[in-house]
Amino acid sequence: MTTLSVKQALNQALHQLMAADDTVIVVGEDIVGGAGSGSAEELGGAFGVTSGLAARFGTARVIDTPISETAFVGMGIGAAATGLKPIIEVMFCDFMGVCFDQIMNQAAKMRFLSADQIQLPLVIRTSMGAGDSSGAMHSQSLHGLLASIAGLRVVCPSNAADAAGLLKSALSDPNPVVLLEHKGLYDLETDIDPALPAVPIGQGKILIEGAAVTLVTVSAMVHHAVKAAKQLEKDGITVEVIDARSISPLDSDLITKSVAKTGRLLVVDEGAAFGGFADMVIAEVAQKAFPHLKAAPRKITPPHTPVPYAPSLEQNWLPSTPDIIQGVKDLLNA
Amino acid sequence: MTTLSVKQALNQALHQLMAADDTVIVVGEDIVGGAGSGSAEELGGAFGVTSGLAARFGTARVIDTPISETAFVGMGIGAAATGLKPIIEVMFCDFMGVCFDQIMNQAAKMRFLSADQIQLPLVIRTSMGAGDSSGAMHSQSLHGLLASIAGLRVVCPSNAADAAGLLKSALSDPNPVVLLEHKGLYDLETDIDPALPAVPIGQGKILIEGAAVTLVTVSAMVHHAVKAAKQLEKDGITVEVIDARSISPLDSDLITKSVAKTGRLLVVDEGAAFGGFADMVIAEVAQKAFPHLKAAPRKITPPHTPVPYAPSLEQNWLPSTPDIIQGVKDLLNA
Amino acid sequence: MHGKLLAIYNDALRIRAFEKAIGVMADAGHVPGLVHLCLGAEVLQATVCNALDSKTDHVNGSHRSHGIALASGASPFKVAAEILGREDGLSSGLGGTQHLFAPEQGMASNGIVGAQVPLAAGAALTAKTLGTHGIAVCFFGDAAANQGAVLETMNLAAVLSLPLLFILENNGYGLSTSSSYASAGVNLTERAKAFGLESISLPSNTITDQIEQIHIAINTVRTESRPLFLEAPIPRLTGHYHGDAGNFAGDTDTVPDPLLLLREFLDAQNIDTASVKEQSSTEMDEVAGRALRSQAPSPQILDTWRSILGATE
Amino acid sequence: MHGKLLAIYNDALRIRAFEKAIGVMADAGHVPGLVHLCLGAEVLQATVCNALDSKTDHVNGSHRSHGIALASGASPFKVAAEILGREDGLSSGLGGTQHLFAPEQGMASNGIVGAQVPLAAGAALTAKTLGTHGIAVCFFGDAAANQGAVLETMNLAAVLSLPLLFILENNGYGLSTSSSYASAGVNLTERAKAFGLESISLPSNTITDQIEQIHIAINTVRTESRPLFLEAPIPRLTGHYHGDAGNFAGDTDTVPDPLLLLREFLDAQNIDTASVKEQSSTEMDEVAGRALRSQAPSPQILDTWRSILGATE
Ligand SMILES: Cc1ncc(C[n+]2csc(CCOP(=O)(O)OP(=O)(O)O)c2C)c(N)n1
Ligand SMILES: Cc1ncc(C[n+]2csc(CCOP(=O)(O)OP(=O)(O)O)c2C)c(N)n1
Ligand SMILES: [Mg+2]
Ligand SMILES: [Mg+2]
Repeated sequence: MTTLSVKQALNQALHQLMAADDTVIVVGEDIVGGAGSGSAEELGGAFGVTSGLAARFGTARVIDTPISETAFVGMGIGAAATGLKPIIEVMFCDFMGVCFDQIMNQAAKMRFLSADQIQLPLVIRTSMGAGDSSGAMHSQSLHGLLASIAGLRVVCPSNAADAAGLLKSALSDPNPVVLLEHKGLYDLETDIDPALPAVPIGQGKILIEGAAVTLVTVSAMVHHAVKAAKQLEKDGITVEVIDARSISPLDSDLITKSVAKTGRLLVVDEGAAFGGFADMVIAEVAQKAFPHLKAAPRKITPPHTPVPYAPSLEQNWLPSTPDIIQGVKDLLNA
Repeated sequence: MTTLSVKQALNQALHQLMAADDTVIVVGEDIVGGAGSGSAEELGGAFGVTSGLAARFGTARVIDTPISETAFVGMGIGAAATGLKPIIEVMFCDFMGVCFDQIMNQAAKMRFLSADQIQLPLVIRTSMGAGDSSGAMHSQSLHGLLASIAGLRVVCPSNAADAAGLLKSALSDPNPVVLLEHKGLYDLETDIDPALPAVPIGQGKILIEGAAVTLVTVSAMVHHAVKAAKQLEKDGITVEVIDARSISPLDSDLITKSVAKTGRLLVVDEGAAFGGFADMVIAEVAQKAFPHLKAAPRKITPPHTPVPYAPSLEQNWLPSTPDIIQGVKDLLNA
Repeated sequence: MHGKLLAIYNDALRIRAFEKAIGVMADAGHVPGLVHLCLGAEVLQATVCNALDSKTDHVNGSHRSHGIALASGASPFKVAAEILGREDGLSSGLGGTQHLFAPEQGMASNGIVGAQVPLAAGAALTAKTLGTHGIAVCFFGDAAANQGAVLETMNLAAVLSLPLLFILENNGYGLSTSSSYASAGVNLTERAKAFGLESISLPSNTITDQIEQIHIAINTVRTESRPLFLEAPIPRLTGHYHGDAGNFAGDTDTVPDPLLLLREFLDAQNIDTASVKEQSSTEMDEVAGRALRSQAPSPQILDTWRSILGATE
Repeated sequence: MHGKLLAIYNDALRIRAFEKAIGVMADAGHVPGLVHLCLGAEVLQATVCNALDSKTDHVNGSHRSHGIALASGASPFKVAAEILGREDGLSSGLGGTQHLFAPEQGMASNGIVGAQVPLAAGAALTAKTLGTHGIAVCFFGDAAANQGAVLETMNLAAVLSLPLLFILENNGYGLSTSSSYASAGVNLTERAKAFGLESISLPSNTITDQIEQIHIAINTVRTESRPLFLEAPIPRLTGHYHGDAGNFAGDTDTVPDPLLLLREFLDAQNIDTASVKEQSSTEMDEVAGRALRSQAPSPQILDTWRSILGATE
């Protein structure tokens, strides 16, 4: 066991992946940093996740790009289709708007349209999440939107082990995978296996077992959920906290089994209030575990608005630990 | 009463809107047609919806563009923010990928980010839907994906009156509205009020009253649903068919009231199998009408794959009238 | 050289015969959606693809790519079956006319205008990274030249010095809109130069010069491992799609049919072209007939894809 | 002319004082996120905005637009309060530093690199359609020049002959990446020319010439109702954002501080600048203090927005 932050774990996993396979390349804006500036110093990406890669593997495999997301994401897809294993960084998931055709129409559909002649060992790494006053165009959580696109895999790690492990699985998956790294978690440290073992895509994880309510969540909200569950335990309410980890495919079995046990579902998410991850899980449970439900399933999400900038608003906009505690209590009283 | 196709009704509504207000402009690819070709003939757009507008209102207000969706959709947004009422045509909704930033980050967020200093009397007209072997990049139904973006309004008319009426409401709405016109419905004729009265956004419509099952659907699927309901009536099963018309905002009241009556929900949609319109409605009903539900809500959607090209596959991929009939029967036996 | 020209002529004729056969099938109602035929672009496509090595090279085309598929060596039967939406198609009918995938021949096409261009940059990056001495080629139209995807990629390819050949198929129109209206600036070759690309505009009437220039361009991209831009004026011998009103076709007076020019040249050299013509139409009529007899794909493959891609099942 | 220069100097100084005050507040932990200060761009922004008429003209800026907001006439207090995320902000704290909206002053900014450029084309289209004789201006960086949104809009503006002034703020860097690496081609002015735009690169050291050229450019766009491209070399006097490591700042040797140049010029003309300097920092310190005392916005406004935008409630 060693202690690593999410950022460090990702960085080490990238080092391992690049060392193990010459066809792995990493591409993005400022991921080396200082290109053309005459500075020998590496930035390692806006969040430092790719630091040290260029020094070790060279700028032929660690490639800084112009601010042309369509061109370089498309280039990554084309490279994946022809023999490389590209890991592409889109600095913030909000920027996927500018290259969305390449994600929705090209990456997501190529395997199907080629009738499996082409598979895409492609990972698109990006950041997500609110909480640091980055404003509405640098704070979105687009995991639900992306997961609604057939042909994409979408994962949202909540800790260092999952971040590194899902990255590894993502690169060997025949489908393009979007890995959404929460900005607020990059510096979160946890004890992890230094080998950074792969974590299978499509498997959720029960973090806390409980009997009263099934609480499904992902990414940074996992930590609020765990806090809430611990508090509620003091009141004698045991909540089963599930970190879904993977949005698509969703670990529907794990979730429905838990609901079969608890009879109650609360989804906590900072993504879309309407048609987002929360609705996906509720719809899934309503269809597959209806007979077990003792009360209407509920969700706690931000309101259906863009992310506000002011901290006072942003904190209020985001689901909080007290919101979750209240949500569980309401659900039990329903 | 007069008989008009969806295409004709839209065309007449466009004529009316442009005649009534000089600030209305129409922008898109080939919407006049033949620009620079020396031909006097107008194409009127890939589907002919804008035909005759340029001849009547001139090419200063009916503007053909290069194939630069980001630039001209953005131009429409900027024009809406500064005093015009633009109606922008994106030929197929699949092409929204190339201009998605302008839709998701610019149009959808401007009103909020400006704290209501700016409102956007902007309509983005686009086509949607499968069934004509146009292939995976010309057949998508992105209404669910768009509706998950806070700040957008999204409507999907199923007939001529709603198409024209929703277009009118859309242009006077302070929010940007995406109007998704089903390709397979353009030539569908119905009897309508020649004045083409506005149809409010956010209001669904009960097309057939029934007691056994609430069937919620939109766009071309409405017609399959109605057929299925008529067939089922012969077997003594009465289905309440709701044409949601508006995806965002969703007429949650109408739907939950109906479910309160029938106790059963079936959603039929040709959009995303996961995280699409069907999941939105199911999640909504599960949360708001749970005590009334007698059985698990269900959905009939295509599988979670891109749209296949071959007619044999595409027809199978799409929900059909028999699928719906079976779905209703299964729901009643559940 | 004459042998090469005859081979190109042969390939180009086969493409034309193929497209004509598709047109006939479309008129008879056998093609399920709209098809964009490449009549007028055959010689260009044949010349380029003939000079490539499918083991190392890749070609990405637009919505108008039947000819590229054939010239790359894909089976005309499989391409036709794909266009008809049949089981024997390149993708068993999943893709269709705009989404042709023949990875063994290093070929793919695209339904989104311009989207193939960044993808081709990826193929070029693969060749460069693996040191295969391969190159990538992207074909795109004059209207596509105004898409951000294309413009960004010109810059990116120059920045990364990718072995990527940009081929602008300039038929003067995008759908109904003339390039003279849609594209500002002197011309698109000058625009490409401004992105740091060596850029060549093919002369419009000396067919052998054109072919030679194309060969030189491919050779430059390969040996110097850097991008190059080639603008090829081609006639639009039909409308935008097969069977459209066709009022917005290009002008064959200014850009004569390259296939005709090539035949005239070969004729002048006393090279027999009649038998080649005969052969190609016989071949393609047979191909079309066989493709028509190919079965519709079984809906069961959707179940397979549902389980491959399914998000919750 | 001297009066004009003094007015520009005054505005530019106010911007610099404002940015310095923001920097001080950021260092003290009062600015909630990262801020991109426009130090080095003040004279350019002041010159342009000074020459506009907020009744008919519109300016769209990038993530680095505090100066544009001030120069357009937005209240520095409201801008500062917005940056601090306070109730008195331009958008009550909903937008923040990258999303400044002052429609009465015809000004807006953007968080997505390049996205403001198509929006500005829309403002130009409005002016043209309504016949207001107004113009639109968009500011964007050297790195933004490689975004499809910007490239497409150059073409579109030329095609539609929009009264749109493109202003490239070339500070040599996008984040940590040098423009010499990221942008291929001779230079960005030549690139713009290739889109059919009249394109001017400002001389980098004669400040009065620069200002005159800008005035001429604005006048041309207005009177001839057509687009024009202006490349302005500006120094990056801080790093990408305030407080970053700053190792990738530009080189002030090649591009001297325009504010310094302007002061030197005014000094040489014996025009008193000391009092103006004094005034601006007093004003901005007061503004900063007042903004700091502005309240945090009440979370209740979220309820309002929930009901305005809500999809189901
Ligand atoms: C992004 C996008 N916009 C619009 C279309 C619709 N469309 C298909 S082909 C075409 C014209 C393309 O013209 P050009 O690039 O010159 O190629 P050509 O058809 O002349 O070969 C258009 C507008 C599309 N497929 N994708
Ligand atoms: C589409 C997009 N990609 C990346 C970013 C992140 N980003 C913000 S500013 C910036 C650098 C912009 O450089 P430039 O356009 O030269 O403007 P400058 O910061 O130098 O004023 C980057 C990469 C973004 N906001 N949007
Ligand atoms: Mg063309
Ligand atoms: Mg810069």
